[in-house]
Amino acid sequence: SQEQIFREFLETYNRIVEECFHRCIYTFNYRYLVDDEIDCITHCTSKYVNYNQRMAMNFADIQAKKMMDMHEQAEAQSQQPLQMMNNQINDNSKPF
Amino acid sequence: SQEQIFREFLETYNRIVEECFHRCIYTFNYRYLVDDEIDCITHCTSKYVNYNQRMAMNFADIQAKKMMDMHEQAEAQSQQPLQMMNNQINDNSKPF
Amino acid sequence: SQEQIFREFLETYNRIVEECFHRCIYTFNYRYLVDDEIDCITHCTSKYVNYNQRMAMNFADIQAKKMMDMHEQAEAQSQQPLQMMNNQINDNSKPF
Amino acid sequence: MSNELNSNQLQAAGELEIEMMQDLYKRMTTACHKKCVIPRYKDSELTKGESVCIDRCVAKYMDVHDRIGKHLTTMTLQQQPSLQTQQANDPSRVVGSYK
Amino acid sequence: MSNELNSNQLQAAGELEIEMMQDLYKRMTTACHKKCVIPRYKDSELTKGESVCIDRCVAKYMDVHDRIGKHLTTMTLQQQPSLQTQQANDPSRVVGSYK
Amino acid sequence: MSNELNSNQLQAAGELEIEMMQDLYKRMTTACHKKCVIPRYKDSELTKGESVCIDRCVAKYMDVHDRIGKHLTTMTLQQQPSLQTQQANDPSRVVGSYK
Repeated sequence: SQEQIFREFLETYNRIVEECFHRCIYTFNYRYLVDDEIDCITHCTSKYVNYNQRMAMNFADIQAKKMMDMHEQAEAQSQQPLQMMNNQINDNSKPF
Repeated sequence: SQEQIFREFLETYNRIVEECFHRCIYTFNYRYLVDDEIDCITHCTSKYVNYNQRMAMNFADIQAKKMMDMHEQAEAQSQQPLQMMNNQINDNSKPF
Repeated sequence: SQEQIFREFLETYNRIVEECFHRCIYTFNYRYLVDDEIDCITHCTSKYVNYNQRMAMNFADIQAKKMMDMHEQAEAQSQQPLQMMNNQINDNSKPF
Repeated sequence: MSNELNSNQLQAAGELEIEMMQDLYKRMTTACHKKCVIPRYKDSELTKGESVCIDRCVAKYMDVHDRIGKHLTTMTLQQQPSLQTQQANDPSRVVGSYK
Repeated sequence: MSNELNSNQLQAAGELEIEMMQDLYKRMTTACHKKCVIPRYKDSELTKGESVCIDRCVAKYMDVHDRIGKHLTTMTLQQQPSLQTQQANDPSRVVGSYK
Repeated sequence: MSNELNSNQLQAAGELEIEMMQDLYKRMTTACHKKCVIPRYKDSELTKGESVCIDRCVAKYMDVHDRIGKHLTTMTLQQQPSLQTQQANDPSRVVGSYK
Protein backbone atom coordinates (compact mmCIF):
# COMPACT_ATOMS: atom_id res chain seq x y z
CA SER A 1 0.00 0.00 0.00
CA GLN A 2 0.89 3.67 -0.34
CA GLU A 3 1.31 3.96 3.44
CA GLN A 4 3.66 0.97 3.57
CA ILE A 5 5.79 2.59 0.87
CA PHE A 6 6.01 5.87 2.79
CA ARG A 7 6.79 3.98 5.98
CA GLU A 8 9.73 2.24 4.35
CA PHE A 9 10.90 5.51 2.85
CA LEU A 10 10.81 7.20 6.26
CA GLU A 11 12.53 4.30 8.01
CA THR A 12 15.29 4.40 5.43
CA TYR A 13 15.45 8.17 5.87
CA ASN A 14 15.93 7.77 9.65
CA ARG A 15 18.55 5.07 9.12
CA ILE A 16 20.51 7.29 6.71
CA VAL A 17 20.43 10.13 9.24
CA GLU A 18 21.69 7.81 11.98
CA GLU A 19 24.42 6.30 9.84
CA CYS A 20 25.68 9.54 8.29
CA PHE A 21 25.57 11.41 11.60
CA HIS A 22 27.64 8.62 13.13
CA ARG A 23 30.14 8.65 10.28
CA CYS A 24 30.42 12.41 9.62
CA ILE A 25 29.98 14.26 12.94
CA TYR A 26 32.88 14.06 15.34
CA THR A 27 33.40 17.40 17.06
CA PHE A 28 31.04 19.33 19.24
CA ASN A 29 32.96 22.58 19.52
CA TYR A 30 30.16 24.36 17.73
CA ARG A 31 26.39 24.16 17.70
CA TYR A 32 26.31 24.31 13.90
CA LEU A 33 27.65 22.07 11.16
CA VAL A 34 31.00 23.03 9.62
CA ASP A 35 31.71 22.79 5.86
CA ASP A 36 33.54 19.46 6.02
CA GLU A 37 30.64 17.93 7.87
CA ILE A 38 28.10 19.25 5.36
CA ASP A 39 30.10 17.81 2.43
CA CYS A 40 30.45 14.49 4.22
CA ILE A 41 26.69 14.35 4.94
CA THR A 42 25.89 15.07 1.27
CA HIS A 43 28.23 12.36 -0.04
CA CYS A 44 27.20 9.91 2.65
CA THR A 45 23.51 10.32 1.78
CA SER A 46 24.02 9.92 -1.96
CA LYS A 47 26.29 6.96 -1.43
CA TYR A 48 23.80 5.31 0.88
CA VAL A 49 21.05 5.75 -1.72
CA ASN A 50 23.32 4.19 -4.36
CA TYR A 51 24.10 1.42 -1.95
CA ASN A 52 20.42 0.73 -1.28
CA GLN A 53 19.62 0.59 -4.97
CA ARG A 54 22.41 -1.88 -5.64
CA MET A 55 21.30 -4.03 -2.69
CA ALA A 56 17.70 -4.08 -3.91
CA MET A 57 18.78 -4.99 -7.46
CA ASN A 58 20.95 -7.86 -6.24
CA PHE A 59 18.28 -9.16 -3.91
CA ALA A 60 15.66 -9.10 -6.66
CA ASP A 61 17.98 -11.01 -9.02
CA ILE A 62 18.66 -13.73 -6.48
CA GLN A 63 14.99 -14.05 -5.58
CA ALA A 64 14.05 -14.28 -9.26
CA LYS A 65 16.65 -16.99 -9.85
CA LYS A 66 15.41 -18.96 -6.84
CA MET A 67 11.84 -18.64 -8.04
CA MET A 68 12.76 -20.29 -11.34
CA ASP A 69 14.62 -23.11 -9.57
CA MET A 70 11.64 -23.63 -7.28
CA HIS A 71 9.12 -23.87 -10.08
CA GLU A 72 11.09 -26.69 -11.67
CA GLN A 73 10.98 -28.84 -8.54
CA ALA A 74 7.70 -27.62 -7.11
CA GLU A 75 5.80 -30.90 -7.42
CA ALA A 76 8.63 -33.06 -6.14
CA GLN A 77 8.51 -31.49 -2.68
CA SER A 78 7.13 -33.24 0.38
CA GLN A 79 4.46 -31.29 2.18
CA GLN A 80 5.16 -32.23 5.78
CA PRO A 81 4.41 -29.17 7.96
CA LEU A 82 7.87 -28.52 9.37
CA GLN A 83 9.49 -29.19 6.02
CA MET A 84 6.89 -26.92 4.45
CA MET A 85 7.60 -24.16 6.93
CA ASN A 86 11.22 -24.35 6.01
CA ASN A 87 10.39 -24.30 2.34
CA GLN A 88 8.28 -21.24 2.87
CA ILE A 89 11.23 -19.48 4.43
CA ASN A 90 13.36 -20.24 1.40
CA ASP A 91 10.45 -19.95 -0.94
CA ASN A 92 10.38 -17.39 -3.69
CA SER A 93 7.23 -18.25 -5.48
CA LYS A 94 5.40 -15.31 -3.92
CA PRO A 95 6.38 -12.02 -5.47
CA PHE A 96 7.10 -9.65 -2.60
CA SER B 1 -2.51 7.67 26.76
CA GLN B 2 -1.58 6.30 30.18
CA GLU B 3 -0.54 2.99 28.61
CA GLN B 4 1.71 4.72 26.07
CA ILE B 5 3.41 6.58 28.91
CA PHE B 6 4.06 3.36 30.83
CA ARG B 7 5.28 1.70 27.66
CA GLU B 8 7.85 4.42 27.10
CA PHE B 9 8.87 4.29 30.73
CA LEU B 10 9.42 0.52 30.54
CA GLU B 11 11.29 0.73 27.25
CA THR B 12 13.59 3.32 28.74
CA TYR B 13 13.95 1.13 31.81
CA ASN B 14 15.05 -1.82 29.65
CA ARG B 15 17.44 0.38 27.70
CA ILE B 16 19.05 1.67 30.91
CA VAL B 17 19.50 -1.90 32.15
CA GLU B 18 21.12 -2.91 28.85
CA GLU B 19 23.39 0.12 28.73
CA CYS B 20 24.48 0.05 32.37
CA PHE B 21 25.00 -3.71 32.36
CA HIS B 22 27.20 -3.31 29.29
CA ARG B 23 29.19 -0.49 30.86
CA CYS B 24 29.48 -1.73 34.46
CA ILE B 25 29.67 -5.54 34.42
CA TYR B 26 32.93 -7.04 33.21
CA THR B 27 33.83 -10.05 35.31
CA PHE B 28 31.94 -13.25 35.80
CA ASN B 29 33.99 -14.77 38.59
CA TYR B 30 30.98 -14.57 40.87
CA ARG B 31 27.27 -15.07 40.50
CA TYR B 32 26.54 -11.91 42.48
CA LEU B 33 27.35 -8.25 41.96
CA VAL B 34 30.43 -6.86 43.73
CA ASP B 35 30.48 -3.41 45.42
CA ASP B 36 32.20 -1.62 42.52
CA GLU B 37 29.60 -2.92 40.13
CA ILE B 38 26.73 -1.83 42.38
CA ASP B 39 28.15 1.71 42.66
CA CYS B 40 28.67 1.85 38.92
CA ILE B 41 25.09 0.71 38.26
CA THR B 42 23.71 3.36 40.62
CA HIS B 43 25.70 6.19 39.04
CA CYS B 44 25.05 4.94 35.53
CA THR B 45 21.29 4.86 36.12
CA SER B 46 21.14 8.35 37.64
CA LYS B 47 23.37 9.74 34.93
CA TYR B 48 21.24 8.16 32.23
CA VAL B 49 18.11 9.71 33.74
CA ASN B 50 19.83 13.11 33.83
CA TYR B 51 20.93 12.54 30.25
CA ASN B 52 17.39 11.70 29.12
CA GLN B 53 15.96 14.78 30.79
CA ARG B 54 18.52 17.03 29.11
CA MET B 55 17.84 15.39 25.74
CA ALA B 56 14.08 15.87 26.12
CA MET B 57 14.51 19.52 27.12
CA ASN B 58 16.75 20.25 24.14
CA PHE B 59 14.46 18.46 21.72
CA ALA B 60 11.40 20.32 23.00
CA ASP B 61 13.20 23.68 22.62
CA ILE B 62 14.22 22.95 19.04
CA GLN B 63 10.75 21.71 18.12
CA ALA B 64 9.15 24.82 19.67
CA LYS B 65 11.50 27.09 17.76
CA LYS B 66 10.76 25.29 14.50
CA MET B 67 7.04 25.54 15.15
CA MET B 68 7.27 29.30 15.39
CA ASP B 69 9.33 29.53 12.19
CA MET B 70 6.79 27.33 10.43
CA HIS B 71 3.78 29.37 11.48
CA GLU B 72 5.33 32.48 9.94
CA GLN B 73 5.72 30.88 6.53
CA ALA B 74 2.78 28.48 6.69
CA GLU B 75 0.73 30.06 3.93
CA ALA B 76 3.66 30.57 1.57
CA GLN B 77 4.25 26.84 1.20
CA SER B 78 3.43 24.88 -1.90
CA GLN B 79 1.14 21.92 -1.27
CA GLN B 80 2.49 19.43 -3.80
CA PRO B 81 2.18 15.93 -2.30
CA LEU B 82 5.82 14.97 -2.17
CA GLN B 83 6.84 18.42 -0.97
CA MET B 84 4.08 18.20 1.61
CA MET B 85 5.29 14.83 2.81
CA ASN B 86 8.70 16.31 3.35
CA ASN B 87 7.20 19.26 5.17
CA GLN B 88 5.33 16.92 7.41
CA ILE B 89 8.54 15.20 8.34
CA ASN B 90 10.07 18.50 9.33
CA ASP B 91 6.79 19.85 10.54
CA ASN B 92 6.31 20.88 14.12
CA SER B 93 2.86 22.30 14.07
CA LYS B 94 1.46 19.21 15.76
CA PRO B 95 2.24 19.10 19.46
CA PHE B 96 3.50 15.59 20.15
CA SER C 1 -0.26 -19.40 20.11
CA GLN C 2 1.22 -21.47 17.30
CA GLU C 3 1.88 -18.34 15.25
CA GLN C 4 3.71 -16.66 18.12
CA ILE C 5 5.94 -19.73 18.44
CA PHE C 6 6.81 -19.69 14.72
CA ARG C 7 7.41 -15.95 14.89
CA GLU C 8 9.95 -16.40 17.68
CA PHE C 9 11.57 -19.27 15.85
CA LEU C 10 11.95 -17.17 12.70
CA GLU C 11 13.25 -14.14 14.60
CA THR C 12 15.85 -16.33 16.25
CA TYR C 13 16.67 -17.80 12.85
CA ASN C 14 17.27 -14.33 11.42
CA ARG C 15 19.37 -13.35 14.43
CA ILE C 16 21.54 -16.46 14.06
CA VAL C 17 22.08 -15.68 10.37
CA GLU C 18 23.08 -12.10 11.21
CA GLU C 19 25.39 -13.11 14.04
CA CYS C 20 27.09 -16.01 12.24
CA PHE C 21 27.47 -14.06 9.01
CA HIS C 22 29.12 -11.27 10.99
CA ARG C 23 31.44 -13.67 12.79
CA CYS C 24 32.31 -16.08 9.96
CA ILE C 25 32.37 -14.13 6.69
CA TYR C 26 35.32 -11.83 6.14
CA THR C 27 36.48 -11.98 2.56
CA PHE C 28 34.60 -11.12 -0.58
CA ASN C 29 37.05 -12.43 -3.15
CA TYR C 30 34.49 -14.97 -4.27
CA ARG C 31 30.76 -15.03 -4.74
CA TYR C 32 30.48 -18.39 -3.00
CA LEU C 33 31.31 -19.62 0.49
CA VAL C 34 34.68 -21.31 0.99
CA ASP C 35 35.14 -24.43 3.15
CA ASP C 36 36.38 -22.59 6.24
CA GLU C 37 33.36 -20.34 6.14
CA ILE C 38 30.97 -23.26 5.80
CA ASP C 39 32.52 -25.01 8.82
CA CYS C 40 32.39 -21.82 10.82
CA ILE C 41 28.72 -21.28 9.95
CA THR C 42 27.86 -24.83 11.01
CA HIS C 43 29.63 -24.55 14.35
CA CYS C 44 28.34 -21.04 14.95
CA THR C 45 24.74 -22.13 14.39
CA SER C 46 24.98 -25.18 16.67
CA LYS C 47 26.74 -23.17 19.33
CA TYR C 48 24.12 -20.43 19.17
CA VAL C 49 21.36 -23.01 19.60
CA ASN C 50 23.18 -24.48 22.60
CA TYR C 51 23.63 -20.97 23.94
CA ASN C 52 19.92 -20.18 23.56
CA GLN C 53 18.90 -23.35 25.33
CA ARG C 54 21.20 -22.61 28.26
CA MET C 55 19.92 -19.02 28.47
CA ALA C 56 16.29 -20.20 28.48
CA MET C 57 17.01 -22.77 31.17
CA ASN C 58 18.73 -20.23 33.41
CA PHE C 59 16.02 -17.65 32.93
CA ALA C 60 13.29 -20.16 33.76
CA ASP C 61 15.12 -21.20 36.95
CA ILE C 62 15.48 -17.62 38.14
CA GLN C 63 11.87 -16.80 37.35
CA ALA C 64 10.68 -19.92 39.19
CA LYS C 65 12.75 -19.02 42.24
CA LYS C 66 11.38 -15.46 42.24
CA MET C 67 7.86 -16.75 41.92
CA MET C 68 8.28 -18.78 45.11
CA ASP C 69 9.77 -15.81 46.98
CA MET C 70 6.90 -13.64 45.79
CA HIS C 71 4.20 -16.03 46.92
CA GLU C 72 5.57 -15.98 50.44
CA GLN C 73 5.33 -12.21 50.74
CA ALA C 74 2.39 -11.65 48.43
CA GLU C 75 -0.05 -10.42 51.06
CA ALA C 76 2.46 -8.17 52.80
CA GLN C 77 2.84 -5.92 49.77
CA SER C 78 1.40 -2.44 49.54
CA GLN C 79 -0.84 -1.90 46.52
CA GLN C 80 -0.04 1.71 45.65
CA PRO C 81 -0.20 2.04 41.84
CA LEU C 82 3.39 3.05 41.14
CA GLN C 83 4.70 0.52 43.64
CA MET C 84 2.44 -2.04 42.05
CA MET C 85 3.69 -1.22 38.58
CA ASN C 86 7.20 -1.82 39.79
CA ASN C 87 6.18 -5.06 41.42
CA GLN C 88 4.63 -6.17 38.19
CA ILE C 89 7.90 -5.58 36.41
CA ASN C 90 9.72 -7.77 38.89
CA ASP C 91 6.75 -10.03 39.32
CA ASN C 92 6.91 -13.69 38.47
CA SER C 93 3.56 -14.89 39.59
CA LYS C 94 2.32 -15.04 36.02
CA PRO C 95 3.73 -17.98 34.14
CA PHE C 96 4.91 -16.62 30.82
CA MET D 1 -9.41 10.85 40.16
CA SER D 2 -8.90 7.45 41.77
CA ASN D 3 -5.60 5.64 41.80
CA GLU D 4 -7.24 2.26 41.35
CA LEU D 5 -6.94 0.48 38.04
CA ASN D 6 -9.88 -1.29 36.46
CA SER D 7 -9.70 -4.78 35.00
CA ASN D 8 -9.07 -3.62 31.41
CA GLN D 9 -6.14 -1.57 32.56
CA LEU D 10 -4.82 -4.49 34.57
CA GLN D 11 -5.05 -6.74 31.53
CA ALA D 12 -3.27 -4.17 29.36
CA ALA D 13 -0.60 -3.83 32.05
CA GLY D 14 -0.21 -7.61 32.08
CA GLU D 15 0.25 -7.75 28.30
CA LEU D 16 2.69 -4.85 28.47
CA GLU D 17 4.59 -6.68 31.19
CA ILE D 18 4.93 -9.80 29.03
CA GLU D 19 6.05 -7.74 26.06
CA MET D 20 8.64 -5.96 28.18
CA MET D 21 9.91 -9.25 29.60
CA GLN D 22 10.38 -10.49 26.03
CA ASP D 23 12.29 -7.28 25.24
CA LEU D 24 14.40 -7.75 28.38
CA TYR D 25 15.10 -11.35 27.40
CA LYS D 26 16.23 -10.34 23.91
CA ARG D 27 18.56 -7.68 25.23
CA MET D 28 19.97 -10.06 27.85
CA THR D 29 20.54 -12.70 25.17
CA THR D 30 22.54 -10.22 23.11
CA ALA D 31 24.45 -8.90 26.15
CA CYS D 32 25.48 -12.28 27.55
CA HIS D 33 26.45 -13.56 24.12
CA LYS D 34 28.79 -10.59 23.76
CA LYS D 35 30.20 -11.05 27.27
CA CYS D 36 30.52 -14.83 27.37
CA VAL D 37 30.76 -16.53 23.97
CA ILE D 38 34.20 -16.39 22.40
CA PRO D 39 33.92 -15.56 18.70
CA ARG D 40 35.82 -18.58 17.49
CA TYR D 41 33.82 -21.34 15.96
CA LYS D 42 36.04 -24.43 15.91
CA ASP D 43 33.45 -26.41 17.81
CA SER D 44 29.68 -26.65 18.24
CA GLU D 45 29.70 -27.11 22.02
CA LEU D 46 29.94 -24.40 24.62
CA THR D 47 33.16 -24.66 26.62
CA LYS D 48 33.01 -25.16 30.37
CA GLY D 49 34.11 -21.55 30.87
CA GLU D 50 31.47 -20.21 28.51
CA SER D 51 28.74 -22.22 30.25
CA VAL D 52 29.68 -20.93 33.71
CA CYS D 53 29.86 -17.40 32.36
CA ILE D 54 26.37 -17.68 30.85
CA ASP D 55 24.87 -18.91 34.14
CA ARG D 56 26.40 -16.02 36.06
CA CYS D 57 25.59 -13.52 33.34
CA VAL D 58 21.86 -14.30 33.51
CA ALA D 59 21.89 -14.08 37.32
CA LYS D 60 23.74 -10.76 37.25
CA TYR D 61 21.61 -9.30 34.48
CA MET D 62 18.40 -10.06 36.38
CA ASP D 63 19.95 -8.62 39.54
CA VAL D 64 20.89 -5.41 37.70
CA HIS D 65 17.37 -5.31 36.28
CA ASP D 66 15.79 -5.52 39.75
CA ARG D 67 18.16 -2.95 41.29
CA ILE D 68 17.60 -0.40 38.53
CA GLY D 69 13.84 -0.91 38.84
CA LYS D 70 14.02 -0.05 42.53
CA HIS D 71 16.35 2.87 41.87
CA LEU D 72 14.04 4.35 39.23
CA THR D 73 11.03 3.97 41.55
CA THR D 74 12.91 5.76 44.33
CA MET D 75 13.89 8.58 41.97
CA THR D 76 10.30 8.90 40.76
CA LEU D 77 8.99 9.12 44.31
CA GLN D 78 11.65 11.63 45.36
CA GLN D 79 10.95 13.92 42.44
CA GLN D 80 7.19 13.81 43.01
CA PRO D 81 6.58 13.82 46.79
CA SER D 82 2.87 14.31 46.18
CA LEU D 83 1.14 11.51 44.31
CA GLN D 84 -2.21 13.30 44.32
CA THR D 85 -2.24 14.47 40.74
CA GLN D 86 -2.36 12.58 37.47
CA GLN D 87 0.76 14.36 36.26
CA ALA D 88 2.77 13.38 39.29
CA ASN D 89 2.10 9.74 38.41
CA ASP D 90 3.74 10.17 35.05
CA PRO D 91 7.00 8.19 35.20
CA SER D 92 8.14 9.70 31.89
CA ARG D 93 9.02 12.85 33.82
CA VAL D 94 11.85 10.92 35.38
CA VAL D 95 13.13 9.17 32.31
CA GLY D 96 12.69 12.28 30.22
CA SER D 97 10.39 11.19 27.45
CA TYR D 98 10.17 13.92 24.86
CA LYS D 99 6.40 13.87 24.74
CA MET E 1 -5.74 9.90 -10.41
CA SER E 2 -5.66 12.98 -8.22
CA ASN E 3 -2.66 13.99 -6.17
CA GLU E 4 -4.81 15.19 -3.30
CA LEU E 5 -4.96 13.17 -0.12
CA ASN E 6 -8.24 12.54 1.68
CA SER E 7 -8.69 13.00 5.42
CA ASN E 8 -8.04 9.33 6.27
CA GLN E 9 -4.75 9.44 4.43
CA LEU E 10 -3.84 12.67 6.19
CA GLN E 11 -4.57 11.11 9.56
CA ALA E 12 -2.51 8.02 8.71
CA ALA E 13 0.30 10.31 7.55
CA GLY E 14 0.07 12.18 10.85
CA GLU E 15 0.33 8.99 12.88
CA LEU E 16 3.20 7.80 10.74
CA GLU E 17 4.92 11.15 11.29
CA ILE E 18 4.63 10.82 15.08
CA GLU E 19 5.92 7.25 14.95
CA MET E 20 8.88 8.32 12.82
CA MET E 21 9.67 11.20 15.15
CA GLN E 22 9.74 8.72 18.04
CA ASP E 23 12.08 6.54 16.01
CA LEU E 24 14.26 9.57 15.22
CA TYR E 25 14.30 10.52 18.90
CA LYS E 26 15.40 7.02 19.94
CA ARG E 27 18.20 6.94 17.39
CA MET E 28 19.33 10.44 18.38
CA THR E 29 19.33 9.43 22.06
CA THR E 30 21.59 6.48 21.29
CA ALA E 31 23.85 8.53 18.99
CA CYS E 32 24.39 11.46 21.37
CA HIS E 33 24.95 9.13 24.30
CA LYS E 34 27.72 7.44 22.35
CA LYS E 35 29.23 10.76 21.24
CA CYS E 36 28.92 12.72 24.51
CA VAL E 37 28.69 10.61 27.66
CA ILE E 38 32.02 9.30 28.91
CA PRO E 39 31.65 5.66 29.97
CA ARG E 40 32.98 6.15 33.49
CA TYR E 41 30.45 6.12 36.25
CA LYS E 42 32.12 7.68 39.29
CA ASP E 43 29.36 10.24 39.58
CA SER E 44 25.64 10.62 38.94
CA GLU E 45 25.78 14.11 37.46
CA LEU E 46 26.61 15.03 33.91
CA THR E 47 29.87 17.00 33.69
CA LYS E 48 29.85 20.51 32.25
CA GLY E 49 31.56 19.19 29.12
CA GLU E 50 29.04 16.39 28.68
CA SER E 51 26.12 18.81 29.07
CA VAL E 52 27.44 21.22 26.45
CA CYS E 53 28.14 18.31 24.12
CA ILE E 54 24.56 17.02 24.51
CA ASP E 55 23.05 20.43 23.69
CA ARG E 56 25.16 20.73 20.54
CA CYS E 57 24.60 17.09 19.59
CA VAL E 58 20.81 17.51 19.56
CA ALA E 59 21.08 20.71 17.52
CA LYS E 60 23.44 19.08 15.02
CA TYR E 61 21.42 15.87 14.77
CA MET E 62 18.24 17.80 13.94
CA ASP E 63 20.18 19.88 11.43
CA VAL E 64 21.52 16.74 9.74
CA HIS E 65 17.99 15.33 9.76
CA ASP E 66 16.60 18.40 7.98
CA ARG E 67 19.42 18.56 5.43
CA ILE E 68 19.15 14.90 4.49
CA GLY E 69 15.38 15.27 4.16
CA LYS E 70 15.88 18.07 1.65
CA HIS E 71 18.61 16.13 -0.15
CA LEU E 72 16.43 13.02 -0.51
CA THR E 73 13.55 15.13 -1.81
CA THR E 74 15.81 16.72 -4.39
CA MET E 75 17.11 13.33 -5.48
CA THR E 76 13.57 12.00 -5.77
CA LEU E 77 12.48 14.93 -7.90
CA GLN E 78 15.57 14.70 -10.13
CA GLN E 79 15.06 11.01 -10.80
CA GLN E 80 11.35 11.45 -11.56
CA PRO E 81 10.96 14.73 -13.47
CA SER E 82 7.32 13.90 -14.16
CA LEU E 83 5.08 13.56 -11.13
CA GLN E 84 2.04 12.58 -13.18
CA THR E 85 2.03 8.87 -12.52
CA GLN E 86 1.46 6.88 -9.37
CA GLN E 87 4.76 5.11 -9.81
CA ALA E 88 6.71 8.33 -10.08
CA ASN E 89 5.43 9.27 -6.64
CA ASP E 90 6.99 6.20 -5.13
CA PRO E 91 9.92 7.40 -3.02
CA SER E 92 11.13 3.85 -2.51
CA ARG E 93 12.59 4.01 -6.00
CA VAL E 94 15.16 6.42 -4.62
CA VAL E 95 15.97 4.66 -1.41
CA GLY E 96 15.96 1.30 -3.14
CA SER E 97 13.37 -0.67 -1.22
CA TYR E 98 13.47 -4.28 -2.36
CA LYS E 99 9.72 -4.49 -2.83
CA MET F 1 -4.62 -33.72 15.86
CA SER F 2 -4.02 -33.25 12.17
CA ASN F 3 -0.84 -31.79 10.75
CA GLU F 4 -2.68 -29.98 7.98
CA LEU F 5 -2.95 -26.22 8.08
CA ASN F 6 -6.18 -24.47 7.18
CA SER F 7 -6.33 -21.47 4.84
CA ASN F 8 -6.27 -18.88 7.65
CA GLN F 9 -3.12 -20.40 9.03
CA LEU F 10 -1.59 -20.47 5.57
CA GLN F 11 -2.38 -16.79 5.10
CA ALA F 12 -0.90 -15.91 8.51
CA ALA F 13 2.18 -17.95 7.61
CA GLY F 14 2.45 -16.03 4.33
CA GLU F 15 2.29 -12.68 6.11
CA LEU F 16 4.80 -13.85 8.67
CA GLU F 17 7.06 -14.96 5.83
CA ILE F 18 6.95 -11.52 4.22
CA GLU F 19 7.61 -9.82 7.53
CA MET F 20 10.58 -12.08 8.18
CA MET F 21 11.98 -11.47 4.70
CA GLN F 22 11.80 -7.73 5.41
CA ASP F 23 13.63 -8.33 8.68
CA LEU F 24 16.23 -10.43 6.85
CA TYR F 25 16.64 -7.70 4.25
CA LYS F 26 17.19 -5.02 6.90
CA ARG F 27 19.79 -7.09 8.70
CA MET F 28 21.54 -7.92 5.43
CA THR F 29 21.57 -4.24 4.47
CA THR F 30 23.26 -3.36 7.75
CA ALA F 31 25.71 -6.28 7.52
CA CYS F 32 26.85 -5.65 3.95
CA HIS F 33 27.17 -1.93 4.58
CA LYS F 34 29.51 -2.69 7.47
CA LYS F 35 31.49 -5.24 5.43
CA CYS F 36 31.69 -3.40 2.11
CA VAL F 37 31.29 0.38 2.30
CA ILE F 38 34.42 2.24 3.36
CA PRO F 39 33.52 4.95 5.87
CA ARG F 40 35.10 7.80 3.95
CA TYR F 41 32.75 10.12 2.18
CA LYS F 42 34.79 12.06 -0.35
CA ASP F 43 32.53 10.97 -3.15
CA SER F 44 28.88 10.09 -3.78
CA GLU F 45 29.54 7.08 -6.01
CA LEU F 46 30.30 3.56 -4.92
CA THR F 47 33.82 2.53 -5.92
CA LYS F 48 34.31 -0.47 -8.21
CA GLY F 49 35.61 -2.47 -5.24
CA GLU F 50 32.65 -1.57 -3.08
CA SER F 51 30.20 -2.52 -5.84
CA VAL F 52 31.75 -5.94 -6.36
CA CYS F 53 31.83 -6.51 -2.62
CA ILE F 54 28.11 -5.66 -2.33
CA ASP F 55 27.16 -8.11 -5.08
CA ARG F 56 29.11 -10.90 -3.43
CA CYS F 57 27.91 -9.96 0.04
CA VAL F 58 24.24 -10.34 -0.96
CA ALA F 59 24.95 -13.69 -2.62
CA LYS F 60 26.86 -14.96 0.40
CA TYR F 61 24.31 -13.66 2.91
CA MET F 62 21.47 -15.45 1.13
CA ASP F 63 23.59 -18.60 0.92
CA VAL F 64 24.30 -18.46 4.67
CA HIS F 65 20.58 -17.88 5.25
CA ASP F 66 19.63 -20.99 3.29
CA ARG F 67 22.30 -23.18 4.88
CA ILE F 68 21.36 -22.18 8.41
CA GLY F 69 17.69 -22.80 7.62
CA LYS F 70 18.54 -26.35 6.53
CA HIS F 71 20.80 -26.87 9.54
CA LEU F 72 18.11 -25.73 11.99
CA THR F 73 15.57 -28.01 10.35
CA THR F 74 17.95 -30.95 10.64
CA MET F 75 18.59 -30.17 14.31
CA THR F 76 14.86 -29.89 14.97
CA LEU F 77 14.20 -33.26 13.33
CA GLN F 78 17.08 -34.94 15.16
CA GLN F 79 15.94 -33.72 18.54
CA GLN F 80 12.34 -34.77 17.95
CA PRO F 81 12.42 -38.10 16.09
CA SER F 82 8.68 -38.43 16.56
CA LEU F 83 6.56 -35.75 14.97
CA GLN F 84 3.32 -37.15 16.33
CA THR F 85 2.70 -34.66 19.10
CA GLN F 86 1.96 -30.97 19.04
CA GLN F 87 4.86 -30.30 21.37
CA ALA F 88 7.33 -32.07 19.15
CA ASN F 89 6.41 -29.66 16.39
CA ASP F 90 7.45 -26.71 18.51
CA PRO F 91 10.62 -25.34 16.92
CA SER F 92 11.22 -23.09 19.92
CA ARG F 93 12.53 -26.16 21.74
CA VAL F 94 15.52 -26.05 19.44
CA VAL F 95 16.22 -22.35 19.52
CA GLY F 96 15.52 -22.22 23.24
CA SER F 97 12.76 -19.68 23.53
CA TYR F 98 12.15 -18.88 27.19
CA LYS F 99 8.42 -19.35 26.98
